[in-house]
Amino acid sequence: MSGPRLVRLSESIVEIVSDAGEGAQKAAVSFAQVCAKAGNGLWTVEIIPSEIQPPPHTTGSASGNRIRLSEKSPVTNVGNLADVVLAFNEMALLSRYEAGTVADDALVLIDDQWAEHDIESYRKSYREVLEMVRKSGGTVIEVPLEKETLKHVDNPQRGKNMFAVGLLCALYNKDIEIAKEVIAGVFKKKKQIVIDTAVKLAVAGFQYGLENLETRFEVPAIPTDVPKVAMNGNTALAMGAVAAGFDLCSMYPITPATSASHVLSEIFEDFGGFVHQAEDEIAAIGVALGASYAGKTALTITSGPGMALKTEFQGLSVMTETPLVIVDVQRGGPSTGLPTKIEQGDLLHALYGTPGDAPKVVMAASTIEECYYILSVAKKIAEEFRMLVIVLSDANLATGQQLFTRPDVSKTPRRPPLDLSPVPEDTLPYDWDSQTGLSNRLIPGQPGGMGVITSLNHDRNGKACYDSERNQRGHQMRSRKLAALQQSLNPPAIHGEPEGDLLLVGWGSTKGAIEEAVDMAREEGISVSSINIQFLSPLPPGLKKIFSRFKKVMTVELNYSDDWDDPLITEESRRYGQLAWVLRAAVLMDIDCYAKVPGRPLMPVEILDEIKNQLNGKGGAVSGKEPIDEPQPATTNS
Amino acid sequence: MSGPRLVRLSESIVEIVSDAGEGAQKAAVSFAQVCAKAGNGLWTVEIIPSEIQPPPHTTGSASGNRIRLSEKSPVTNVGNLADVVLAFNEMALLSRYEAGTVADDALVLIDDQWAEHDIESYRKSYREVLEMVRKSGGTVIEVPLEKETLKHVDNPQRGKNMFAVGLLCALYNKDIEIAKEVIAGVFKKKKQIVIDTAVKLAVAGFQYGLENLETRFEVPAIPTDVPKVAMNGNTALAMGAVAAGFDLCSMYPITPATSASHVLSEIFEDFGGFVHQAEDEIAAIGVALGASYAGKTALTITSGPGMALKTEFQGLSVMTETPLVIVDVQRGGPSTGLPTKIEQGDLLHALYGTPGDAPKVVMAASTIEECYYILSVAKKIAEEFRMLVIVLSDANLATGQQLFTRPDVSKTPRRPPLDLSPVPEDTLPYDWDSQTGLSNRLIPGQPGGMGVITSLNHDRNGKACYDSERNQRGHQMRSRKLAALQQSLNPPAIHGEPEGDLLLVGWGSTKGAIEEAVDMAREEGISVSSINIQFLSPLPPGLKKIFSRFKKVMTVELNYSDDWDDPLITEESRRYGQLAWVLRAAVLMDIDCYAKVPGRPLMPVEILDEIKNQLNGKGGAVSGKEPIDEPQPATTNS
Amino acid sequence: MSSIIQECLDESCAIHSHTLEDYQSEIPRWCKGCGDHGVLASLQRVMRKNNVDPENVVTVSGIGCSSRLPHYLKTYGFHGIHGRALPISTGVRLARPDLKVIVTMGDGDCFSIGGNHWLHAVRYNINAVVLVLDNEIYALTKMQVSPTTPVGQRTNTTPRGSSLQPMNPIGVVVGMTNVSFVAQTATWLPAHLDETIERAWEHKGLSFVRILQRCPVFMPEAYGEGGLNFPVTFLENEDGIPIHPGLLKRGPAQAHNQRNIDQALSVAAKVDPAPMGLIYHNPDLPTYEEIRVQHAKRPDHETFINRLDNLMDRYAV
Amino acid sequence: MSSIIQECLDESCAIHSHTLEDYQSEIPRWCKGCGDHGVLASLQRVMRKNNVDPENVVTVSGIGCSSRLPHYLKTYGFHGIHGRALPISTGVRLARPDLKVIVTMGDGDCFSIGGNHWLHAVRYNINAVVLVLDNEIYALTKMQVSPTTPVGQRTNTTPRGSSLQPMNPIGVVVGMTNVSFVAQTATWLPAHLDETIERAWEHKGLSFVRILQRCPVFMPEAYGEGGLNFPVTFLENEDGIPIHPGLLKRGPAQAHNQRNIDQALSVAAKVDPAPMGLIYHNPDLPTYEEIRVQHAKRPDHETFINRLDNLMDRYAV
Ligand SMILES: Cc1ncc(C[n+]2csc(CCOP(=O)(O)OP(=O)(O)O)c2C)c(N)n1
Ligand SMILES: Cc1ncc(C[n+]2csc(CCOP(=O)(O)OP(=O)(O)O)c2C)c(N)n1
Ligand code: SF4
Ligand code: SF4
Ligand SMILES: [Mg+2]
Ligand SMILES: [Mg+2]
Repeated sequence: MSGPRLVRLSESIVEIVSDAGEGAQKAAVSFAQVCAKAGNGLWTVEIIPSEIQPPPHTTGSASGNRIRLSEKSPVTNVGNLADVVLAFNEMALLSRYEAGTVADDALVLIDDQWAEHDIESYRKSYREVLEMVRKSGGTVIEVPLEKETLKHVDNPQRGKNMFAVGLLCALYNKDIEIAKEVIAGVFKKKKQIVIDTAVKLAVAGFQYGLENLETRFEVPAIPTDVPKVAMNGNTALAMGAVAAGFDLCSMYPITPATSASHVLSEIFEDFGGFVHQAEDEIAAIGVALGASYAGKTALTITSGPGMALKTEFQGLSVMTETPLVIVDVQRGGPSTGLPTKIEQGDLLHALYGTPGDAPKVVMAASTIEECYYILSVAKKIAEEFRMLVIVLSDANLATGQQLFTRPDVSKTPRRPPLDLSPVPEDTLPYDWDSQTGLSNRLIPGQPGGMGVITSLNHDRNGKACYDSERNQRGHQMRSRKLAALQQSLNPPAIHGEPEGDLLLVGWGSTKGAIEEAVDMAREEGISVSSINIQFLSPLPPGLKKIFSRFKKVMTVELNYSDDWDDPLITEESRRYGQLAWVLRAAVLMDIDCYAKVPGRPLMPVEILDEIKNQLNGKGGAVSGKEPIDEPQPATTNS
Repeated sequence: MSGPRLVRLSESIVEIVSDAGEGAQKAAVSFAQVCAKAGNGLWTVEIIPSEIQPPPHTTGSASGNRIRLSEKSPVTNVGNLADVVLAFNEMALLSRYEAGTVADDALVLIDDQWAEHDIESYRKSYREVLEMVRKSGGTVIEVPLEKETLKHVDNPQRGKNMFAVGLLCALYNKDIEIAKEVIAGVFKKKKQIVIDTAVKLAVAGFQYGLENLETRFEVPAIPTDVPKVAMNGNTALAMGAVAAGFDLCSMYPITPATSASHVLSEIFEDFGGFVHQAEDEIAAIGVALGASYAGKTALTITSGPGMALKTEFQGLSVMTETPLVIVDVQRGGPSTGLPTKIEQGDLLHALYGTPGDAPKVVMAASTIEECYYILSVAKKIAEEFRMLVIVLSDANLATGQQLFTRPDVSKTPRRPPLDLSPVPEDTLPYDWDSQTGLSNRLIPGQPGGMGVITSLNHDRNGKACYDSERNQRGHQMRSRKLAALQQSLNPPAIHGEPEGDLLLVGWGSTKGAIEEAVDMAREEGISVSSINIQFLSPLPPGLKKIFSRFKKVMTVELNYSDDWDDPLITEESRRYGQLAWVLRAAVLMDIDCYAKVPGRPLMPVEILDEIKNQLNGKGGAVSGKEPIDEPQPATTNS
Repeated sequence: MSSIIQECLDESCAIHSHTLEDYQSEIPRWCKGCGDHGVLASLQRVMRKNNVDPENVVTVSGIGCSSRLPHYLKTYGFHGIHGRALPISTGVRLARPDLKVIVTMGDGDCFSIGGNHWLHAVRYNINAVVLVLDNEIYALTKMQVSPTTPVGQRTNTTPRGSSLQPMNPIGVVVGMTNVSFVAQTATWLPAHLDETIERAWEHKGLSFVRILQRCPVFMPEAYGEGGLNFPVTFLENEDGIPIHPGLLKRGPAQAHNQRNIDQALSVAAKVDPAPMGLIYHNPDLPTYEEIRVQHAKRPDHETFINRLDNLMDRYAV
Repeated sequence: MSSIIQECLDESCAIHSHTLEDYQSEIPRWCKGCGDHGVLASLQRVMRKNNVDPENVVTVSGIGCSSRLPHYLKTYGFHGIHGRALPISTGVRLARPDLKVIVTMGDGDCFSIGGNHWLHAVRYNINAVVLVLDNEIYALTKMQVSPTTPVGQRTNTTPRGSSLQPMNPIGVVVGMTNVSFVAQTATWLPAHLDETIERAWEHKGLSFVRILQRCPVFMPEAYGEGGLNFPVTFLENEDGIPIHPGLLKRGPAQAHNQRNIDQALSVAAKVDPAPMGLIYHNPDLPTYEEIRVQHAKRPDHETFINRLDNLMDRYAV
């Protein structure tokens, strides 16, 4: 049986928010699983308060999730404005409008307890916020969340969220039986009575929904028997590190990278590895480098401020040609900046941060699925090329949850034991191939291989030397490895037609949003395509060829660029987005950029707007600008 | 009376080398002063062994100076191949040939004691080296340095060098009376008897020269009454720091930057400042930043590895808009690299080393004279723009000695006392001008100005904030300051004609050699000009306009670039010199580069050769290559 | 606070005396029950008591929950970067010996990433009140192990329990060369906290105070559930931290001579029961800024110019 | 060296026994009379005595004259960056507990820029022979003040004489949490140096040895002209460093119990006369690599795959 009106949607975005501690998170996770099991494509992202324990019933206290469910899978990004918000109080609701993430015509479900609450200020703000919602075109449905829950439990704090799960199942016409399963799973560590109550509440919410919601939605799920997993990017990195065969992750805590180490700390030992939390980031990379030197390529994970501290050791890795993998889960900068928010501001640092000439490999993960696979590639390159490999992720990938095809772990390669066989006396530690700069390293313990490696300039036999010839030679050998790797890379795949009016170039986690925007634009008949660049150093071949087939090329990045219509900004003084800057040097074409630092993922619609601006000749003019629905636009124009 | 044949030269380069400890250094310094007093233009550079105490009578032990004297003043660089070498033993002599700094037809003066020395191996190598010199076209004059000296003192070690000074005065037809003065000055702290002996020896050497040298030289000096000083670049930086009004230099020792701190440590206290040697480079910049925050803009001096460690604090300076000046005396990299040798390898680090978007000012000193003045400019910009200013020098400027017009210290501006006057309650710590991003800082101690500055993103009132608007805004305000500064800069001056076949673009200490090469080329009728870029961030206006008037533009840099004819190197994979890379992004023109890492200054002739190659279409092909006269060319071609 | 000045305060200066409000800025954003609230309040009381002009105080911190303190104390404040509060503070003191400096750090901030600056700032003996708010955990980053985390404690980076001996910061700091003031107190002993900060405030030199701090959110177990059952002994000495009678129910008093380094060393080596109070005190060590600044008097402009000119002569030819 | 192994060496293993040459590579480039020569020779003697296979030893250093040592010792060597030898060494030990690790650092390297790693490596108690060659000066960079430079000493950065109390590294390290082995010796006492390195070699854990080192070029004054008139006392204990009779003319012997932390602390606090020998020893502390590696056994490939697969189930939908 289903309600009077059932609207079919190809996708829907719902945000579920409460005060921190009221369990909106759990409600969302449960509902997301219901959708996943039903076969919907999914992207979810946490809504986290910036403070540790913000005062309740304030915008700062809003906590929960945004769920984007779709008939298509995989969903590649967090999507546009929310269609539905389920809020436990009006301040949590307001916070979403302030963040500019809610559609004007959104459907808002909110607990009605505040209408009659004894605290006058609550009643007042409740009225005002709902007023605002309606004014901006939204539909409000007041739901007796608290009242109904109280019928089943005496402490509503511990139940409202389950009632909400049921309500959402009704709203999205999901099978309540699946919900029961999921809830049982979610609470499996709890007592049976807890599970029963939770299920009871969900059913109650479901019933209430069926009986009271005049409009309900159907986001059809294409059932598939391809096994799927759902996890966030940091979990994927951790699992990927294990699969890649790392034995040691040496780190120092820093948001938003740390949660990857949390997962690793929990699972790594079962696979013969472990996490070493060092006294600081310098020691963290030093320990990793020492382990790599001793034959077990290690990993270090950090974010901006930590990257800064690893700069000197990066140089040592390059100079001694000791393999090493650094993961930089980028956050808002500069300095401490916006520790919990997304930015793509470390590209130039990763490429050029080390003093002297320090050729290294820089890669970026563009999806959560890629977070799982990328460390295997990184480790392989690091070892075969004796190089430093920097892998860039970001806060968006780190905390977003994506549904993707379950990796086939049986394919994980068997690892040979460390080869400590003797070598001929005086085998050279840097037996460079003059074409490629490649050489085999000696592992401590190999009889006959004794010798020193040094941070000083050195020759093939590892000895320090100070003459011009051998300094130039060392530089050549280290640099040539990049050229050798570059030859093995393929040109990036083009999303859309191989020629047209506009090409968007992205790197890292903006891929999904960019491609979605491109698809929307193409449906409107706009001639735009996009590429995502995975290797930032060395750059893949064929870029210039690809670019030359488009009238205009611009990057889309989550880092800072000056704005054409900013005061004082001219052709000569404008500072470009980071990838744009690198590409301009590489291909000598006038690559524009849409680069800004909102501290949140880009929405496909924003990019779509920019595409249209571009083709209306307002080139790059809107980077800098915030989307109209953001608060106090005054600030940016003042 | 003067010898039979007197050859007039417009300039001459003489190298004076002995075993470490035999005093060639002192001989050279004395002779240089004689030339200076006579009115010659001068550039001298030390020849220092790489080891602390190398075994005597080996090439590794060679110690002394190279003196370039000219009728023109100022002399702007170390010049080409040496015309004359005065060596105390044949191994010291050999070391210069190995370093590839001696002309084939050089005149070599050498102590003849080794011809008959009781140590057979010495006799042998003496014969062989002189043989080699003659073969390659050199003229050898064997001088009884030891024997003659012994006539006046019983320990020749303590006198040979003064005999040498006299000999050189004869060779270059200098007035021995000036030499007497100079020597008296050099030993003024010593006992009279010491001075007398020294003078006696010099006179003896002079006499010997007059009587025995068949050919002598005359490098006419244009007498001038403009007062001159001679010092090395690190001394100039130290004196300049005092003149600029700094009160604190917070540093950690590192070659080749440390000697600047040595001078400062000695003189600073008399001017109310002092040098703080911190526990490491991180603390060094931290202390400087703290002092700047407290109202006294401080200075930190370091080199490559130290720069790496200062990366995080650079971000804090940028984010909090706390003025700060960092001097990077560049050396060979990456990592420990070539600690005592010159390289220009830190440009990209200085520009892009800090994670996140960290706009800062980057300047480079191009002459030793400029080392004196540049810190005043840097301090002024740092304070007026509340910015981080990085000043790049290098090992060439640091250790080279140049003769330049004595600065008029009376012009040093009077420094007002710290303004601690009260401000209206709640004056904003970041009262940004929306056009320029400029604001006045509050100094601790100012009543009414209490408030916190933070490394987190913040708004005008300094409070931490996490929303998109204010994150974008903060970035804009910090970035706009660069645009504002850019507007106040002038296009670089062009050396040579404003248009032509080839433009050489340099930065930092290569200026003198580049301009000299350009002059030589133009005399041969080649259409080439050059510019030197002092501001690397922001870049000066007008570059594209200047470049467009030349058929070809290329940078000349002492950092690494791949070579067109290197294996695997293509349009797409070539790594360019650092300034070339930046300029390509900035002007979108195909800027080539002559960029290599010989660990020594470039010689004008090398650049001249490259100019000719370029115009014969062998574009950039010779970067990578070592000049023919360097040893084991095999290595680079292998 | 020496009684002479005390009198001055009570009488003459009493005219333009400050109120607590003068030291308050934003409402603190720490969790309910967080020990950091107490430290802030205590600092404000001590400043009020000494009638300090807020504009002459600089509060420097690193990054961490504890390092948010400068945001809430109405002085000049520098909320810096993780682990580097001490170098910044040293710079402030070298440039402006006229300013009073307070430093607040967390246990990770000071003992882990900031360890080298800790070791050397103590040796420099800059004049600053250095407070480490030690909750035995990385709180701001959500519960990773810190150097002072007890063995067996589960944290997000030690899910099977921390395996290393926890650092005894008091033992470490008393062993540092040139140490001049070391005290230990706790956020659940407000009176003792006030007295300790008061003594630290008076001391000329680097007063190192380890404040045992409760973090109900990520480390409720610490210090026997935040002091409830945490064995302590109070160090008793007439020049030490006064032991208000009420305290004695928390633990016994023990005679101690904080001027004697050997006694200090052996007391500092003990962790159970934890010694509370003034552990070591040497009021006679010169501060680094005294040593340096005395030799560096800025001459008047004319002398400045003359000296620079004379210096130039050295290089004249 | 425990006598059992000694026997083994003398008998069976004597067959494939190593010669001194096996531990020699380039000719050392240190100055004549530099104390570093002695340390190198001593290491070679000790390795020879223990018949160590050079390929199973990794010698790690920072940057400095002292840090050149790995170039001259024929083992695997890592000449790293300034101040960071200990993290690199920790990595080697964590990855390869089968390798013996020697660490050589200078006083600037370890006590100044490397201070934080020193503090924490001691707490980790990795198994390594850690030698600090302390010449009380920055030598490689040509005579700048170091943490251990005596007051009044003129250096290039303290032309009017160093003004800070020199650090007493022994006092500092004995105060560090989880310290397991601390000894002091000097380059002008070769026999004592050998015995000390020998004991450090045997110790399971981090053996910290401060070696007073003469630098005739930049610091001839140090240690009473390199030991000539430098007051020392030799710590006497049957489990300590043997005191060869010849030594006693250098200074008196003094009974000492290196197992007693209080005694160690007060001995360590004294600098004049300098205590020579084994100052503190706790052979029973676990090493960090023991603690960590025991929980991390690499399963066979099939188990590895199964576990990874089970883990995946957690995230399956
Ligand atoms: C260079 C750097 N590394 C790491 C971090 C992340 N981080 C912020 S606070 C902190 C530690 C917090 O613990 P503590 O110092 O004990 O302060 P608490 O929050 O417990 O008061 C860390 C690791 C950072 N901001 N910067
Ligand atoms: C990051 C960094 N900072 C500074 C230096 C310069 N430097 C090299 S060795 C050294 C100190 C040498 O003194 P010490 O550690 O006592 O060793 P010694 O030469 O006396 O044996 C310094 C400051 C460097 N190489 N790297
Ligand atoms: S997390 Fe702990 S330390 Fe941080 S504010 Fe909350 S209670 Fe205090
Ligand atoms: S300078 Fe000193 S420490 Fe360095 S090698 Fe020479 S004597 Fe040894
Ligand atoms: Mg803490
Ligand atoms: Mg030393």
